[in-house]
Amino acid sequence: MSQNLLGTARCIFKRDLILAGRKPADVATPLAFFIIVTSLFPLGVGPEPDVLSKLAPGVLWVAALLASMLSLGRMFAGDHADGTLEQLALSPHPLTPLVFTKILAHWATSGLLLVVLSPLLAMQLNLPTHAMGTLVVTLLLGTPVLSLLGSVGAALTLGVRGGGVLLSLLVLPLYTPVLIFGAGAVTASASGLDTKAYFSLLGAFLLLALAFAPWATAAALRISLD
Amino acid sequence: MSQNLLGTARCIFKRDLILAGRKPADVATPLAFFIIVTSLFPLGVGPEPDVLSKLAPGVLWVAALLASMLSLGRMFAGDHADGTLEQLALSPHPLTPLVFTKILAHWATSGLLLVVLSPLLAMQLNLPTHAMGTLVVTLLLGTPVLSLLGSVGAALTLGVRGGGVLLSLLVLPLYTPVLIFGAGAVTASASGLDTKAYFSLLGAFLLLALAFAPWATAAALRISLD
Amino acid sequence: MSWRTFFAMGGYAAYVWSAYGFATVVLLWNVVSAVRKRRAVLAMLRELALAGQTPKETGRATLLSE
Amino acid sequence: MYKYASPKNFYALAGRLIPWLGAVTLLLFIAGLYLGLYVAPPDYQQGDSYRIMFIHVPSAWMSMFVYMMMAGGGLVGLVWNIKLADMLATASAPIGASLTLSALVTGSLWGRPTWGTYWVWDARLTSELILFFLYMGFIALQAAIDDPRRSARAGAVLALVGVVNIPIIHFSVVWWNTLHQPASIGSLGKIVSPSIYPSMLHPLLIMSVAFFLFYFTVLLIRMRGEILARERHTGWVAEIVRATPEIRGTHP
Amino acid sequence: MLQIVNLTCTRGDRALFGRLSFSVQPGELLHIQGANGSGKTTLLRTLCGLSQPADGEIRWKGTSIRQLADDYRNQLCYIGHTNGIQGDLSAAENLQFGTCVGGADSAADIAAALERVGLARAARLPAKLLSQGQKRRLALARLLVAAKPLWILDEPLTALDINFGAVMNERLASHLAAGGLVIITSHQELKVSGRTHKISLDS
Amino acid sequence: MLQIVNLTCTRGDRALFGRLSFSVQPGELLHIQGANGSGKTTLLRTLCGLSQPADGEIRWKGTSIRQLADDYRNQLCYIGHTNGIQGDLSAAENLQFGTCVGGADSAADIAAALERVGLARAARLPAKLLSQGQKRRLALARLLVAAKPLWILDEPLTALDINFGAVMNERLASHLAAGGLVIITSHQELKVSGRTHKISLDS
Ligand code: HEM
Ligand SMILES: Nc1ncnc2c1ncn2[C@@H]1O[C@H](COP(=O)(O)OP(=O)(O)OP(=O)(O)O)[C@@H](O)[C@H]1O
Ligand SMILES: Nc1ncnc2c1ncn2[C@@H]1O[C@H](COP(=O)(O)OP(=O)(O)OP(=O)(O)O)[C@@H](O)[C@H]1O
Ligand SMILES: [Mg+2]
Ligand SMILES: [Mg+2]
Repeated sequence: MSQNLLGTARCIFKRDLILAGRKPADVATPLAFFIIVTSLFPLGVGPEPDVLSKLAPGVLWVAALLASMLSLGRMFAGDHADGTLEQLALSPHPLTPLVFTKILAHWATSGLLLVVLSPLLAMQLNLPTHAMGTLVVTLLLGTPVLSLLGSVGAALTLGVRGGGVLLSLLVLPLYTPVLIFGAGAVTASASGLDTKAYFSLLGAFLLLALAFAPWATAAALRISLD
Repeated sequence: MSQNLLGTARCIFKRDLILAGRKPADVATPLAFFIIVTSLFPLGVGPEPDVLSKLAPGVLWVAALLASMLSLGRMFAGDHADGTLEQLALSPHPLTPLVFTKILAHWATSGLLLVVLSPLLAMQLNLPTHAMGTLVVTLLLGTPVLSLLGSVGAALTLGVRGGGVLLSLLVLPLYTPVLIFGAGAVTASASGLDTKAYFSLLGAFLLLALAFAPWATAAALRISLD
Repeated sequence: MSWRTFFAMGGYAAYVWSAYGFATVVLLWNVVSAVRKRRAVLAMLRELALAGQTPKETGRATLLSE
Repeated sequence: MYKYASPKNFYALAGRLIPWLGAVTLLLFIAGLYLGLYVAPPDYQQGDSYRIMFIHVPSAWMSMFVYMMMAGGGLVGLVWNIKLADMLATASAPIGASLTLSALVTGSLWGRPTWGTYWVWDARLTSELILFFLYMGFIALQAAIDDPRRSARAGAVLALVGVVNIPIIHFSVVWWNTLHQPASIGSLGKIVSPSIYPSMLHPLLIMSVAFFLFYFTVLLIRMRGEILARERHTGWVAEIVRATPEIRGTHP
Repeated sequence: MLQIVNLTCTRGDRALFGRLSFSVQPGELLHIQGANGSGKTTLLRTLCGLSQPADGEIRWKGTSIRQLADDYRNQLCYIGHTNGIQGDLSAAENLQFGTCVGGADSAADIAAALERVGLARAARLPAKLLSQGQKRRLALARLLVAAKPLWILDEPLTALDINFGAVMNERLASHLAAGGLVIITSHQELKVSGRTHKISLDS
Repeated sequence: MLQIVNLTCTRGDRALFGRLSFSVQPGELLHIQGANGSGKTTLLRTLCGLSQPADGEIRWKGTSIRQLADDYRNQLCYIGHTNGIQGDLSAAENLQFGTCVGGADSAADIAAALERVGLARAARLPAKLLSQGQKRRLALARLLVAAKPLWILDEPLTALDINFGAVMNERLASHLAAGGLVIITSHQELKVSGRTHKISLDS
C-alpha cells in the first residue's frame, strides 16, 4: 500500500469532477429544475411584487431543497450499476472518508451551483438586495448539509424498487431544520433583523452532519452491497 | 377474437387496481410526498395564518403537480421491465384505448387520491373554507390532465438513463397552463371572485388532453419498444 | 346524568365523539391488521407447502478432487 | 431469560402472553373510559372538550416511545445481529405510525374548540407531523426491499439517523416558532394547569398504561407474524403450518 | 403464408443482417440460429411488428403486416425473453390477464391450461415466488389458451427442465400438425417431428 | 492461509449452501463450480467481505476477516461480474482510478499493464466504446498493477477470446508459482499448471 488515504481521496474527487464534466446533462438537470420550480411559483401565486418578495426566501429555499434532493439519485447509482462501488468498498482504506470525498464532489457539482445561481432567481422573485448576501451564505452553509443527509438516503435506496420517490420520502423530513433556519435567516435579513443566531445554528448542523452522515452513508452502502 | 375491446379495457383497469392494492407503498409514496411538500412551505415561509392562506392555492397546486409528476415513473416502468408492455403492444386491439385505460387506472390511484387529500392540507394552510370547493373541483379537472400529459413523457423516457429527472424536464413545461389556471381559480374564489372562466378553460384542457394524449402516448410506447 | 347529556358532551359532542371514534378505529385497525398479518403468512405458507415448494434442504457442497 | 431470545421460544412465549396482556389492556381501557368520560367532571374553562385529552395525550406519548423502541431494536439488531430485535423494529413501525396519526387527528379535533382552528404551525404539532413522516419513510423503505435481512438493516440505519434528528427537529421547530412569534395561541401548559384534579389525573394515567400495554400486545401479535415469515424454512414453522387448520378468506 | 422479403435490420448504427428473405407455410417450423448478439431477438421482434425493419417487407397472406396491423396481431402469439409476468399477481391472474390482452376470452380454459403446464397447484401463488422455470411455463401457457395460428417464440426452452422440454416439443409438433406456423430461436437442438427448416444469422 | 469454517450463505430467505469448509494455501488455486444460481457469486462476495455470511467464519492467517477489516482487504483483488468500468472515462483513466482505490500508487505501471492486456492502442478511448472482451481485459489489468497475494475472480474468462484466455491461464500459473492464492469460478475448464482444487456447490 504505497498510496495513502489522502491520495486516494484526491483520486476519487478528481474522477467525479471529470465525470461530471463529461456528462453535463446530469449536472444541468437539477439546476433546470431549480429554475423551473422558482418560475412556476409566481405563476401559481400571482405576480404581485410585494407578495412575491415576502415569499421569496421560503420559495427559493424549498426549490433549492427539492432540486438538491433530485440530484441525489446520481450520487451512487452509476457507481453501483457498473461495479465501481464494490471496488470502493474493497479498498484497503476505511470507507467513511472515501464516501465523504464522493459527497464533497457531488456537492461541488450540485449544491454549489445552486448557490451560484440563486441570486439570479432571487432577483426574479423581488428579494430585497440587502438580503441577497444572507441568501447566498445560508445556502452555502445549508446545501452541504442537504448533500450529507441526502447521501444516507441515496445509499439506503440504492437498487431499490421505486427508489426515486422513496428517497424523497426518506430525506425530506430530515431536511426540515435546515430549511427552517435557512429560510428564516433570509426572511430576518429581508426585514432588517439580526441573523447571527441563524448562522451559528446552520453551522452547528453542518458540523453535526459532517461528523455523522459520512459514517451512516458508509454503513448504508455496505448494506446495499450485501 | 371473442373478447371485445371493452372487455379487454376492463381487464386492464381491474388488474392495475389490484396491483396498486397489492403494493400499497407505491400508491402511498406520492401522497406522502404531497403532504410533505405542502408542509415544507409553512416551514420555509413562516407560520402566520394569513400569509399562509394567501399562499395556499399556489402551494397546493405546485405540490399536487410535483407529486403527480413523481408518480409518473411507475405508470409504465413495471410493465416495461417484465414484458407486459410488449404483450399490450401485440394485442389485437388498438393500443390507444388500452393505453387510455392504463392512464385512467393510474389517475384513479394517484391524482384522485390527491384530490381527496387536498381539503385536509388546505385546512393546514388556512385556505378559506369557501374556496375549498373550488380547490377540489379544479384539482378534479386538472389532475387528469397532468396524468394524461405526463403519460406521454413517461412513455418517451422508458428505459432511458437518468429517466427520472429527464421526465420532469419534459413534463413540467407542459404542466404550466394547468397550474396557472388551477391555482388562479382557487385564488379568485378565495377572494370572492367569479371562477367560471377558469373552469371552462380547465375543462377545455381536459378535453384536448383526452383527445390527443393517449394517442401520443401509444405512439411513444411503440417507439420505446422498438 | 342522563344518557342524553352524556352524549351531548356539553355541546362538544362532534369533537369529542369523533376523536374517540377515530382513536377506536386506530386501535381496532392495529389489532385486526396484526392478527390478519399472521394469518396471511400462515395461509401463504400453506399454499407454498401445497404447491410442493417445501423448504429446500440446504445444499451441501461436495469436494470433487484434491 | 436468555432462552427466549430464540425465535421459536419467543413465538411460544408470546402466544401464551398475548391473551393475558390483552385482557388487562381491555380492563384498563374500560376503567379509563368510565372514569374519563363519566366520572370526571367537566373542566371549568374547556367544558367537556378536554376529555379528548384521555386519548390524545397517551397517543402522543406512545408515538414517541414507540419510535425509541423502533430505533433501539434497530440498533441492537444492527450491532449484535439479533433477529428478534430487527423484528421488533419492523413490527413497531405501523403501530407507532398509527398512534402518531391518532395523536394528530385527536389533537386537531381538540384544537378546533379550544383554539378555533384545526391546525396551527405550532412547534409541537409540526414536530409530531414530521415524526409521522419519519415513520412513513421507515415503513416505505422496508416495504421496498425484498431481502428481509437487508431490509432490516437498512431500516435500522434510517431509524438511527432519524433518532439523532428528532431532538434537532424538535428544537428547531420550537425556536422557529419563538423567532416567528406565531399566532396568538397560548401554550398548552396554560390550558392544562399543573395542579390537575385527581379526578382528571387518574383516568389519564390509567389510559396511558392501557395504551402502553396495548402497544405491547399488538407488538407481540405482529412479531409472531414476522417470526413465521422469516423463519419459514425451519422445521418448527413447517410443523405449525401443518398443524393449523385452513383459514379461509386470507388470500395471499 | 408468412413471407419475408429482403429484410434488413439495424441496431444503433450497426446493421445486424441484411437482405434476408424466406417464407413459412402452414404446418412449418422455422428454427433461427446464430451466435449471441447476432440479431435473432431483433428479427423476431421485427416479425411481430414491434420493431421496424430498416428495409424490406413482411407479408402475411400476401398483405404487408403494416397494413394489416391489428388483424395481423390477432393471428400471432409472441413469447419473448421476458415472460410478461407481474410478480405481485398470482399465476392464474397473470394468465387471465395475458389471454385477455391477447384478445381471447376463455376464463374456463385458464385452469385447464395451468394444469397442462404443471402449475395447477401453484395457481394461487404470487408469481414472484415461482422459480425461473415455472415462470417460463406460465408464459408458455398463453400459447395454449390463445389458440393463434402463428407462434413466435424466443428461446422458449430456457430454464425448462428436460421433462417439460419434451412436452414442449410435442406441443410444437401438434401445433404444426394442426396447420400452425412456428418461428423459434433456440441454442438447443429442437426435436420436433414435422416440417422444420433452419436458418442461421451468422455471416 | 485462507480458511473457511462451516460457512452458510443465504439469499433472500433461502439457504444457498450450508456448512462449507475448506482452506486455500499459498500457491494453490480453488476452482468453484456449480449450476446457474447455485451461489458461486454469493460465495465469492462473502469471501471478499462484501456480504455477511448467515453463519460460519472466514479466517486469513488464522484471524477472522471481520477483525482484520482493512488489513485483509489490502491483501486481495476481486474482479466480479461487473467490471467496475465507467463508460465515460478512458481506459487509462479507469485503470488509474481502479488501482488508486485499490491502494496501489503506480502511475508508471498503468501504461505497461494496458500494454500487457493488449489495450495499449485503446488506452485513450472512452471505455464505453470498448467491446465486451476489451472491457473484461481492462478489468483484469487491475490484477497486474495491484500485486496482491489473494485473487478472487468471478468468471474472469467470459467474453475473452481464445488467445487471451490462454494468456490468462499463464498469468494464473505464474501468480501461483510466486506463492499467490487464487479463488475462481468458471463454467469453462481451466488449464492452469499448478496445484488446483475443485469444489462444487451443486447439492
Ligand atoms: C394537531 C394537534 C396536536 C398535536 C399534533 C399535538 C401533539 C402533542 C404531542 C406530540 C404531545 C406530547 C408532548 C410531550 O410529551 O413532549 C402532546 C401532549 C399534550 N397535548 Fe397535544 N397536540 C395537539 C393539540 C392539542 C390541543 C388542542 C391540546 C389542548 C388544548 C393539547 C393538549 C395536550 C396536553 C395537555 C398534552 C400533555 C402535556 C405534555 O405532555 O406536555 N394538544 N400533544
Ligand atoms: N441500442 C443499441 N445500439 C447498438 N447496438 C445495440 C442496441 N441494442 C442492441 N444492440 C446490439 O444488437 C445486437 C443484436 O441483439 P439481439 O438481442 O437481437 O441478439 P440475439 O441474437 O437475440 O442474441 P442472444 O442469443 O444473446 O439472445 C447485439 O449485438 C446488441 O449488442
Ligand atoms: N435478493 C434475493 N432474494 C432471493 N434470492 C436471491 C436474491 N439475490 C439472489 N438470489 C438468488 O440467489 C441465488 C444465487 O445467486 P448467485 O449469483 O450467487 O449464483 P451463481 O452461482 O453466481 O450463478 P451464475 O452461474 O449464474 O453466476 C440465485 O438463485 C438467485 O436467484
Ligand atoms: Mg436474443
Ligand atoms: Mg455468478
